[in-house]
Amino acid sequence: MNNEEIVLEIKDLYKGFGERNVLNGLDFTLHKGEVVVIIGPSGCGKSTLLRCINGLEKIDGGDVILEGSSIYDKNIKMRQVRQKVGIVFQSYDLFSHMTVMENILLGPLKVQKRDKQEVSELARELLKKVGLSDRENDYPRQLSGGQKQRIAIVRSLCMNPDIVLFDEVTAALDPEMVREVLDVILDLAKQGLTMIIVTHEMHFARAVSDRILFMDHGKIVEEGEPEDLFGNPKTERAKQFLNKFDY
Amino acid sequence: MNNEEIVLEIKDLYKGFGERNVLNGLDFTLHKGEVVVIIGPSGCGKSTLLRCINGLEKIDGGDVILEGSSIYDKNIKMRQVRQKVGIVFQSYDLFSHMTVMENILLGPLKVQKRDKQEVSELARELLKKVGLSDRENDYPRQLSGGQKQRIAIVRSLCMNPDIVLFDEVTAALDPEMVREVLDVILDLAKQGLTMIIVTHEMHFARAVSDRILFMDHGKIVEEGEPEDLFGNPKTERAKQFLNKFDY
Amino acid sequence: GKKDGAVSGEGTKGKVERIKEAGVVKIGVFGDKPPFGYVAEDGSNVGYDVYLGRQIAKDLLGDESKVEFVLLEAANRIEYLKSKKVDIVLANFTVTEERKEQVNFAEPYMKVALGVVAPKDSSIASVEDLKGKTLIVNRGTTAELYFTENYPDIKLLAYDENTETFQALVDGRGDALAHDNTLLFAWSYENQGYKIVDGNIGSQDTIAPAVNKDDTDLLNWLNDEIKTLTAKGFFKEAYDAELKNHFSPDTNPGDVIFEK
Amino acid sequence: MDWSYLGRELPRYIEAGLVTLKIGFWGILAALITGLVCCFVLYYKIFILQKIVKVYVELSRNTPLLIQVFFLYFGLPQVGIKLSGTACAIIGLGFLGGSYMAEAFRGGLEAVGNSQIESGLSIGLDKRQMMQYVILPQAISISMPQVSANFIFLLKETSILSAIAIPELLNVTQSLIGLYYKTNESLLLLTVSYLIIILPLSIVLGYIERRLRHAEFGN
Amino acid sequence: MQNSGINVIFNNIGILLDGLGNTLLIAVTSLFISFFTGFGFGLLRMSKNRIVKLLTYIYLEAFRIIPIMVWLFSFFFFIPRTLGIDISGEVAAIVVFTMWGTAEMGDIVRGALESLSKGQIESGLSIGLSKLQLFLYIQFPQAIKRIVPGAISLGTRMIKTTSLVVLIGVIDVIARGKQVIERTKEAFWIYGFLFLLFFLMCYPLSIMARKLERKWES
Ligand SMILES: Nc1ncnc2c1ncn2[C@@H]1O[C@H](COP(=O)(O)OP(=O)(O)OP(=O)(O)O)[C@@H](O)[C@H]1O
Ligand SMILES: Nc1ncnc2c1ncn2[C@@H]1O[C@H](COP(=O)(O)OP(=O)(O)OP(=O)(O)O)[C@@H](O)[C@H]1O
Ligand SMILES: [Mg+2]
Ligand SMILES: [Mg+2]
Repeated sequence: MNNEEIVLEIKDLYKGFGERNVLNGLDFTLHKGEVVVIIGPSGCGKSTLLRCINGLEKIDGGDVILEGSSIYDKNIKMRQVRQKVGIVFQSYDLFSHMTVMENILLGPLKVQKRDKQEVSELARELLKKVGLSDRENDYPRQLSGGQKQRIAIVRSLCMNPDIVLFDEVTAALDPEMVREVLDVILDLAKQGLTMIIVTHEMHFARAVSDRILFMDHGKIVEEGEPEDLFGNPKTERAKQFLNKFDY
Repeated sequence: MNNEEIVLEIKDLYKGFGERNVLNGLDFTLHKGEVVVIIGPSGCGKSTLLRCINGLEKIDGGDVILEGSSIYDKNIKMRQVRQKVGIVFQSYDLFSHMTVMENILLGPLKVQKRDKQEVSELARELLKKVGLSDRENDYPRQLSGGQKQRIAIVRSLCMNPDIVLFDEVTAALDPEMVREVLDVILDLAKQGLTMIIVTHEMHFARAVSDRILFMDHGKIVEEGEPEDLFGNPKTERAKQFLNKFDY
Repeated sequence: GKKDGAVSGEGTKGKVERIKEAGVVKIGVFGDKPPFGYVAEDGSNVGYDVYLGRQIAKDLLGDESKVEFVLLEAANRIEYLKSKKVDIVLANFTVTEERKEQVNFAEPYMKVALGVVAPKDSSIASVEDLKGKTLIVNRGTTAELYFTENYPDIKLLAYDENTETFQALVDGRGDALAHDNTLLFAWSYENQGYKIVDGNIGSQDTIAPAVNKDDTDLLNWLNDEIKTLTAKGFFKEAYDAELKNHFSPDTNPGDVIFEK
Repeated sequence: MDWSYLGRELPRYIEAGLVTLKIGFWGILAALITGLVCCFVLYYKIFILQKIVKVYVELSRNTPLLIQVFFLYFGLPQVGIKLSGTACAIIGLGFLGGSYMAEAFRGGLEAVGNSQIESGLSIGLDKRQMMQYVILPQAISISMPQVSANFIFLLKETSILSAIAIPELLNVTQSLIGLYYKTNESLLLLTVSYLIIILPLSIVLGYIERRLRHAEFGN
Repeated sequence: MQNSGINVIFNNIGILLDGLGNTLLIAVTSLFISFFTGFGFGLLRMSKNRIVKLLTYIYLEAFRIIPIMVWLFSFFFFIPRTLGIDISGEVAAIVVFTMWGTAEMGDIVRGALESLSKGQIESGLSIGLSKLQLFLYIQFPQAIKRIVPGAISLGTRMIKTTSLVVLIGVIDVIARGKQVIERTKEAFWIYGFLFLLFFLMCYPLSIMARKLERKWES
């Protein structure tokens, strides 16, 4: 896996809010086609990291290098970065005043100025894959949480991103809907999409990932293949953390 | 276990909201000291059942018999029933304008007219057990979700109830706080408290229960000892349901 | 000798008797219509109508201070009587047929007609010139009634209060202003730059105290009072005290009041 | 009750009702424009203007319309500024209503969830596109109930303009009471006129609100 | 004219402030009574009885649709004439303001009580509180934090609306102002002063309402 092309490099990343340091010199590298899962205690900075990668936060130090160039470079437009990096949040944020199809088409048509015909076809195909072909004219309020989250994933994919970030996409869902969303993500992983996934579903993390990063206090404390990290964590902190999920 | 005294009997219980039937002739029996866990798909009526047992909903048919007498009997005051049956909800509803101690004491002092000295001592003892001795003067907004939920349990226990009902008490919690709350409930189970627990944490359900009820469409579809039901579900519906929680 | 009025059928007390019991008579007057009824710097009521009001209190209750003056506006004079907020209205109240249906008027104590004023440099020379123009009036006055009924093509601008009515003319919000001629004589005397376009419009009318329809005893008492006061020359005295200085020196008192 | 009187004076009430509607319309329009301008000044935090707008909002919300129009109508001519009655009425309604509208719009803009904006950012929308496709449609729908409450409020406030001789409903009623003393009949006609104007308006506004409501979050 | 310019305010301050008494009397009395009657009305509004619901709805809407000016006129003239009792402008104003205040206050109370989370009420029930205890220990203490800011801003609306009582002949601060203008012709300064005076009465209350609201929100 490590021989493949590097798509994303995080170098010595620092980020704080006021007095509080949230990211403390964080490093890691993501290769094309790789699925990385980040786990770690609440508040350790996982969401902040993803937001920095997508340019939603200003960073205090270090760099984020996407396909060879820094996203914080002055010559690079953040809008362009965001088209390459898709993100799906915990709080399925579809635009509440638009139908499913309008939600999906907004980015490709208005931002990327792509052909409506082509994008609509792609959208329909993806909707079919996530099992929601019949909902394209519904408004978000007519959908369940799991359905909304699947639409949000489709919306992101329709922009043809190089990487997709998932931030606890199932945290706000009813337990049964969790499965339908995770299945969609598992499927994408099998197709070779490059992804960073933040999740608290340990079983899912194990099943989907090529590599697991354990994060604490704004740093990567331990990383490894899923079997190793879950089966035999090396650091005390990771051990403690994983313990909480077992009976 | 079945030889023990019966504390609660649900007989052919019916309950609907408008057109929709939520409970469809549900039966079961709870013995003293028993811990029963109810699982089942979202919307199958688990919360509604607990609310009926606590008299928070009017029922349409059947009966709820607590310690030998119907709670819907006209000669019985609902307030008295509620003192015997404690309930803890998902949305840790501590009274937001009262401190932890005031929250705990309100029921015993104003409803049960018990001695302040005695109740305060009991409260302190229980607070110590759940690891929150130092928070008695805090307001709910100063506590984390897991802490609030533990206080809600103490508030319920301080009324000396005969049965305690738990309705997905960890569903709104951050994954790490889940453990601290479930540990408290496990502890209570070991002490022989009679409880009905609704949860989606299957590993916990297995660990805590004497008996599992699987509910669907307002009925108990299957019941059994945890090892049997999880290891070898007899009905198709239970099989399907449990499948969703495995990878 | 003032005789008590007829007591009505059911043996209820007459109005006069009730006023005497209360020890104070409530009289409605204007607060912003110099020189007839207005408020002095110290907040007290003054003017020709007020002068008469004090005399009435003196004759009715034996003390000219036993009067409570209530400030009215032209449009609500009848309502104040009907809703019994005042016993007597002495607010430059012109006697008309419509008003007679609503209240009872005693003997008159002043003469009045309508007049129109306009700025001196205005082209308006007669009432006919007002057609299509804007005429300012005080709401509820005979001027408003007269022009509403007889000149529908004159646009009326109606203000609640006298003050505002004249202020509007000064600010040029209308082409002319119509009001009681007595008032206009006084106002144009004080405010140079305005001319009386016509000082005698409509019919010659009279101004009289008004009381509630039920209060016939009070009406009778007032009739006697006005007759006695006219005979004594009280109104000439009041004219000299309150009006004379406000009118131009060539005004004939007989055009305004009933002399002996 | 004198029915022939009601019939005879009906045309005057219709005329006055039209005046109420006309003044109300322009006044509300003035309030909408003032409100929009103020709201954008506040939303985009335009430096000095922001302070001025804040002072204006407080002055407007904490003083009565009657004094505002008296000042415009009787006070200003003294310092040489003479505005017509209609102008005073519209400026007065605009001055009063502007702050109410500004607050309603601002409430709408601020209620657009931060997460909706981040969603927009994350698909690469620029500032203008964000305003056009995400913020405005939602803000309008959110502020609509408040805006329509302001419509009704301002329309009712026109009754105060009677005091500066605008021949609207209350003004005509007062005149008629003073002229013919048919108090009950006149007040009845007045009340009915307001019902006829305001009830349909509030029904129409309610309908528009419901049509726009799809922007709401919900289950 | 011995008064001119801004001096007119200082020379007549006594008479102007004399009118302020009536203004405040009407606003404060009405607000005080409305606070209690409004509570009752708010509770009525929450009744499940359809007739009570309808009647209270009509009552509230009547004040929302018909301008206060019209109410003042009706009460000042129509009621005394029909019932044959004399009521002064002040009393008419207080009656109308109290009726209006009851409606608005009731709506604030209803809104506050209904905004309480259902969970708080069910928690209360589940520890066996009676309806009265529930109201005393849970609903009232929580609702009051929403009611007080609303009541204060209702107060500012009342103070502002007292400006209308001059039109039914109450000698309030505006009526006094007009009398001064009649004598001095200084409309600009007097109306300017009245504008400022109302602002000084209402602004601190508005600030207080906003502060309390923010403080109690969290
Ligand atoms: N906008 C902000 N302003 C101030 N502090 C913030 C902000 N966003 C996040 N934080 C703080 O930064 C820390 C890390 O937050 P972050 O959301 O990245 O954690 P996380 O690892 O995603 O946790 P969780 O598992 O609960 O989602 C937290 O302590 C949080 O309170
Ligand atoms: N007050 C109510 N009015 C109308 N319908 C209701 C009400 N409460 C519950 N329901 C409906 O009754 C059904 C059962 O609800 P209930 O909350 O008991 O399900 P549950 O098994 O607890 O589900 P979950 O696991 O999601 O909590 C649902 O379809 C729900 O929509
Ligand atoms: Mg997070
Ligand atoms: Mg439930």
